Amino acid sequence: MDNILNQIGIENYIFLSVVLFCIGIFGVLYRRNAIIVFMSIEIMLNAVNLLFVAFSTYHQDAQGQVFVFFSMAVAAAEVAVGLAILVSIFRNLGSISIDNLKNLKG
Amino acid sequence: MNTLIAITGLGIFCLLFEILNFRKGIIPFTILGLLGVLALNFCEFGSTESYYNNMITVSKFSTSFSSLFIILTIFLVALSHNFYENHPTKISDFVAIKIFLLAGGVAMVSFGNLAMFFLGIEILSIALYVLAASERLNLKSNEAGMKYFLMGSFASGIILFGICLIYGAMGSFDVVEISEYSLSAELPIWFPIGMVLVTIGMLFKIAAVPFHFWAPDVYQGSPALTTALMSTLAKVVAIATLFKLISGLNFIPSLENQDHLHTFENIIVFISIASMTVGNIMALRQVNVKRMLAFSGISHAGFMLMTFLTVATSAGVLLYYTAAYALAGIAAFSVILYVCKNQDDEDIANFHGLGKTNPLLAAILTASLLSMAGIPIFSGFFAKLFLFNQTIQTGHIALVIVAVINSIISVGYYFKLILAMYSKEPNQERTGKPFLIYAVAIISIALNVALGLFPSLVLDLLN
Amino acid sequence: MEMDTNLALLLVLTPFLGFLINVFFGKSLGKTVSGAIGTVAVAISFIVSVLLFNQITSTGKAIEVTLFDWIQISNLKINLGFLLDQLSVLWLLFVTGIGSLIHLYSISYMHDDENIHKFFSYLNLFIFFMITLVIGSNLLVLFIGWEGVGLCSYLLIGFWHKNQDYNDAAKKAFIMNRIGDLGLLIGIFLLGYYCNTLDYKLMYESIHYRATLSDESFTIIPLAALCLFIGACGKSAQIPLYTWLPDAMAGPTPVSALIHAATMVTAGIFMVTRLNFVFDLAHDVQNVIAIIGAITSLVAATIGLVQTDIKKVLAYSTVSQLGLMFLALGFGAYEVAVFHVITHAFFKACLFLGSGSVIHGLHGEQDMRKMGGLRKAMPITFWTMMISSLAISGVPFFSGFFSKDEILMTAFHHSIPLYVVGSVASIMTAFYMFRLMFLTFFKEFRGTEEQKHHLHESGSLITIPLIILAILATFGGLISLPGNSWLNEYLAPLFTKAAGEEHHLGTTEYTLMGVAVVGGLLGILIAYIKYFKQDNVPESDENITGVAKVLYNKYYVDEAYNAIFVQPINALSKFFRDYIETGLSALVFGLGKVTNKIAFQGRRLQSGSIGLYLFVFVLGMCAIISYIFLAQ
Amino acid sequence: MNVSTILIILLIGAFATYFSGDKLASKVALLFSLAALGCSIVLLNNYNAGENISLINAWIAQPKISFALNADGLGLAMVLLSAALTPVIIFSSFGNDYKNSKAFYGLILFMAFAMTGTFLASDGLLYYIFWELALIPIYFIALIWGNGDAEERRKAVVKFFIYTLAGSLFMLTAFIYLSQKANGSFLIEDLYKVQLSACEQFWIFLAFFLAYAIKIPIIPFHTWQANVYQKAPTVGTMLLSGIMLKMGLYSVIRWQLPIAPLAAKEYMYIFIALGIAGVIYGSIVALRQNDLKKLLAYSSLAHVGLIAAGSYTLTLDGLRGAVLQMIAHGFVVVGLFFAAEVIFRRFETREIAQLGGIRTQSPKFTSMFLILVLASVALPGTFNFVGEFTVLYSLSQINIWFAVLGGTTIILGAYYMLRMFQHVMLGETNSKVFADVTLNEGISFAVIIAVLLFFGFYPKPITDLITPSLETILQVINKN
Repeated sequence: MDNILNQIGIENYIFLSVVLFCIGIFGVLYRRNAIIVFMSIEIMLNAVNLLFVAFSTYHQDAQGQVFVFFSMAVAAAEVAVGLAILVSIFRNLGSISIDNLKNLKG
Repeated sequence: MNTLIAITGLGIFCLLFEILNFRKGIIPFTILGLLGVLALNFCEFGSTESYYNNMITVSKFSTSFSSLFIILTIFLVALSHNFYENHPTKISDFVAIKIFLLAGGVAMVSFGNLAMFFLGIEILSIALYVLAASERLNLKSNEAGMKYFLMGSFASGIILFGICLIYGAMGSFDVVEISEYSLSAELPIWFPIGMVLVTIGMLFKIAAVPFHFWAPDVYQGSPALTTALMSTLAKVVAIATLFKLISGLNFIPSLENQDHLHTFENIIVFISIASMTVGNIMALRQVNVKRMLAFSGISHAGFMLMTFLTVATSAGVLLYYTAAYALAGIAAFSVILYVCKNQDDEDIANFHGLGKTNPLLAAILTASLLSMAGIPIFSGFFAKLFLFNQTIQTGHIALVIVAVINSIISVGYYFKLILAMYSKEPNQERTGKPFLIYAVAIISIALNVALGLFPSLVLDLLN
Repeated sequence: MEMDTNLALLLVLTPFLGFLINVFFGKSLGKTVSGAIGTVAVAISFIVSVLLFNQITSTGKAIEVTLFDWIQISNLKINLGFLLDQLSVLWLLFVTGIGSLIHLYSISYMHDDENIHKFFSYLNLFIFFMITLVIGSNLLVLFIGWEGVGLCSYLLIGFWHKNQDYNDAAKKAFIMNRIGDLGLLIGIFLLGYYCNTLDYKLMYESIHYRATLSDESFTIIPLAALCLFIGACGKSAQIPLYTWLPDAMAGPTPVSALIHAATMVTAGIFMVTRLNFVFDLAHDVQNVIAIIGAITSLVAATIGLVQTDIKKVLAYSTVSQLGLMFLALGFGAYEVAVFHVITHAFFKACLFLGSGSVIHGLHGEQDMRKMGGLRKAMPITFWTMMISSLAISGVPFFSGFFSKDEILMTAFHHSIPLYVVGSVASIMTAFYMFRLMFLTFFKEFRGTEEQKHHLHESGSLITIPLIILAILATFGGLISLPGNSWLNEYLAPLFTKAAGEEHHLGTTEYTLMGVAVVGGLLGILIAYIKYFKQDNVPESDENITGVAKVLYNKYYVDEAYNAIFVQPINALSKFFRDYIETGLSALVFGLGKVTNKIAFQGRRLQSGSIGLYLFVFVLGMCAIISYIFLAQ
Repeated sequence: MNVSTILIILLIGAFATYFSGDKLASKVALLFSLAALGCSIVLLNNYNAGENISLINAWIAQPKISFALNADGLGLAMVLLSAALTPVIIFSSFGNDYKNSKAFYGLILFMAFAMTGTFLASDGLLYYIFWELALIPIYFIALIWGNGDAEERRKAVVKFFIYTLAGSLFMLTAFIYLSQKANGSFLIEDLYKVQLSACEQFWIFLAFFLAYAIKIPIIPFHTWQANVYQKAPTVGTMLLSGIMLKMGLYSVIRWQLPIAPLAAKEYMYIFIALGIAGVIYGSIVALRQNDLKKLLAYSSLAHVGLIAAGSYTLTLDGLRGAVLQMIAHGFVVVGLFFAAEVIFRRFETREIAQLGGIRTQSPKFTSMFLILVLASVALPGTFNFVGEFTVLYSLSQINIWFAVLGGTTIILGAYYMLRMFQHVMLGETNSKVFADVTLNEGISFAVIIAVLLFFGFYPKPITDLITPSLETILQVINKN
């Protein structure tokens, strides 16, 4: 089979994932709802995953795709913990806006 | 490798003990187990082999650092007995988590493949998230956990992206291969950028300026024991890993080939100066001891970063510095744990008159603070000495002078605590002399002083 | 040599031994015994000095004793050694001689004081240091004695230590002496630098050797001489450092007699005479000395004219006599100065002891306005003092006549103006001495009734010394008669140029003598008219006016010094303490404060908002990456 | 037997004292300090007999740091000073009872240990370690057992600690830099051998100067001194002024001058001038002090200024005079502070204004105090005169004006000391009762006075002891 990268250059993939990554970053920076912040982080990770796949095709080497699985699994675990923390916060605070988390400072 | 397996096994055993309803035994068993692991690890010392086609490579560097981690964990586990007295159901979980965290740490210093590196980080971090937020009903703890989690996972994202770029540049995750390619003349720009991104991620973990903001809040919010763990074990793991990463991937030589070395060095110098200064100055006005130590930790991160200017030779110095710092930290935190057991915060006021009520603990805390401040004969002094020595060799005298000025500033807040202990009247009577805490405090400070008297022991391990 | 060493040690150590005994056991020994011990100790040294004197006169060559190395400095080695030659032995004679007389006197005079053993220990210590000063073989040993006698004078002036005014006087004396001592010390440094030795004999040789070379470093010599002279000013109460001596009268009268008239104050003259070979090479300095001496004698005399405190009068007369001696020194007529030192020692000691006897008789009254008519009550005191007054006024054939006359003659030969000044001073001397005599002893008593009731001649322990001194004051002049002077020949070996060749007796000399005598008598006459014929008594302090007031207040010199030196220094000290000190420490603390301020502001940045944290995080990241790109 | 024995005795003594309990502590401490004194005297004999009493062991391989103790005449003289003063100081404290005295006396011995080490160490880093170690005990002594308002004291002591530490850290940097030049060795011989450019020497010299100027202290780095002296317990003050100052002065001679001779020669005048400025400034400030201890602090500022000036002359006389004066000043200042303490024990105050009229109550004490005062104004016949004369002489050889200005100390010194003496001791009998000096107090005084007078007339032994080593140091200085 011929390499898909012959039609669309690797650069485009890189740009795409960088853009995605930045979107994720901006999401994290600008949104105040914890859930949405999580999702933005997920976007970042997925952008990276996309890039992994692209590179692995580019290098004709499966390691990259394997790595994607790692990162997905890790991301899942992370989010699980994160949500757990979020739940307990919601129990104590009744809100999930990260703006309320300003008691520790100075 | 066996170390790693053994540690993981130990963790699982802890969980089993809970199921088998054998709580009493957990702590002693774990400590014994860890001692065993330590012995095992010593056996591996010197051998350099790699497992699972280079997923894990055991080297002097990894073994010596893992031994340090294991020792620290032993202390932490020992402390957790007294810490979780009041809610015994948690013991097994948290001990187990600590063990897994240790596993993550060991994985991080002995990775042979970026995948392993990433997994290690994540194991460590996730464990830390849990521990930070472990006091469910305490809002502070929750907030700490949340902050740490959000920023941590953000940092992980950065690291992942970095790894990805490295992969893109090199077409491999294997450290050996990458290090070979990295010496080739032509390198895609992605490689350095990827490396920088990974470095930034790690700098976040070791809480270097400007990625340090999480540290004070998280340290203050999380349970004292967790803070102890973060400020000693986690920090040491992170810095060691970063060191291994930069040296292992021949990053420096590759930069030299592209003659961008000075760029990198400037960044390191800047960050280390910024970390020391910000850390020390911010610490001056803190009233919460944990928070104060957080800032002092930031400044120490700045000191440790100085080793990155001489990656080729300074592994030993880094090991020595981290050991000295971590041991002092353990000693200090064991006293803090004792003093602030039933206090709702770790305000300095809690330490008033400790010199009268518990002269021994006061002396130990004083010693550990002196060690952090870099007063002879404690190992902290020699750590700084060797560090400065290294740095002056590379001609960064200005950096050293800044470091010196910073050590002067640091004395300011370390002595605030000492003053509180000795020159104020006790405001509460402190009962009970928990054996484990005393033991940990004494042993760790003794080790610290021993390191000071015989620095060569550690220093020459990696030379 | 062994013999000499022992003699020298005996000479020095007996007073010291007396000091130790009186310090440690004095109280238990009881008043008379401790007094006796003190006296005997000094008497022994006197006997030793006599022995040494015989030896010197017979052999004619000096005795040198070296004990051990003291201070080692690279280019000069200073040992603790003694040099007993004509000069030092001569000095020893009258120091120990008068010393023992005054000790004797003190036994009775101080008998009522409960600290008499301390008094004697101090006196002995003084004698010890004075001897050290005189017989030291190098400048530094002299310096030991020099400062030692200063210390003793400090202790003895402040002997009645409950009175802070006396303590102030003592402190003043010590510090003023110290100012001089600094000068002396600098002089020593310069000489040491120039000669690479401080030993008199070696210095003499090396200076004469170097003088022949006359290299430019020779300019050090005048400088050194000047510094040494400053030292002498301090010790011998010359302008500008004389103000301590009158205040020193706060001490018990025997002290004034021994230390502040006869012996210690002559140390300056001794030192200059000892180092005559230095001063001979510095003519400008000699002129300075002469002028200072003349002025001092005049100023002191003028002040003496109007004083009403009997001891103050004597004190100023002492200053003025010392001035005359320096006048002589200034002309290089050392033997003349020495001569006057000796005669002055006799009659001034006698006068002081006499005044002491008077004060003793009046139970501590010192104001002449409250005396008078004591002639009948205390005849011995009167006659002895009368003799001494005649001597000091230069009435012919008393000792003072010869010595003072020689000084004036020398002055005349060198500079007429200074001669005039000197003569005027001595006329005034005659005047105020007899003013003192008339006010004290003639007319009827002006004191209170019960004082009058207790008037009595002092005991024999007091009168005997008076008589002896009076005799000496009378015949002391014989040791250096004009024309054939035993003293000059005796001292000749010490001086470079042959002594006294200037005044072979000629018409000028005789006329000068005549002038001096007339002057003296004139002074006495005025005093006679003013205080006997018209029997005025000086007014009480408040209604003294005009020149008299200025004189009575000693030209306000003390006030001036206070305003010029003491106050500014204290002000400066206050300024340093209150501003510089606090400023400096504020500066040091300031560093800490500033950092703390920064820390305080910095805490605002740590606002606790995750958004901000992440923002800075990203910012930092972008900064680093962009920096890398820029560096590319 | 070599010099390490003294250190061992003192260290063991420190712990033994701590574990002997509050009752015995003082006695035990005295015992060990006397043992140390005896030991050092024995060592002195061995040294004079030509035995090699120095010791050198490798300690750390890379960088080359060795446990090297070298006792030449100079070092021994200083060791003897501290070994002789420590028992006196401990003994003088028998009059007051300190709470938790086991720790107190333990710290004293530990400090003695550190200071002795500083005098003996001949390896740059070992020296630095001892130097810093000496700081910690005095910090606690002043902090815990000090007097006066707690808050004030805290401020003063912390300032003192940070200030001195700041200075010495720069010295450490200098040492590291030097060791680089001496390819990794900290041994004093190697450091002497290092060839430095003028510029390097200047900075090294400056770094050292910072450390020493603060420790000695030379103006304008003296601001910590008066307060700490006042706030610290008298024993601490004695240790500080009697021995610790001398550490700084000794180090100037041993380390600063030989390592950076060019700079020393280049800037000699500046530093001499600083020292002399200290003399005048200290004396003048002392005039208007109301607190006895503060006055003594400033007087000591003046004296050490003169000593420093002497050592910066780089002449044999200067160095010799400086060392002699160090020892003399060590004794006299301890004596004076003890006198202040004796008064404080009876009158509970050091305010000069509230004192006076003691002479009538205790002539004994008066005489002893007076002798000390006279010694401190360098009356001939006291040890101080020998030192001061030699120093002033050396200054006069450099430039007569230095001698003149430095000589003002004999005037101003007399002024403030006698003024103090008059208002403290003389005058109408004090209303409060002044119990006569006890036997213990008497003994302490007697020892000090005896030393001062003996060496005042016969300083030869000390001069002979120190001169050779000073000459060798001068050779190093003048080698290029």
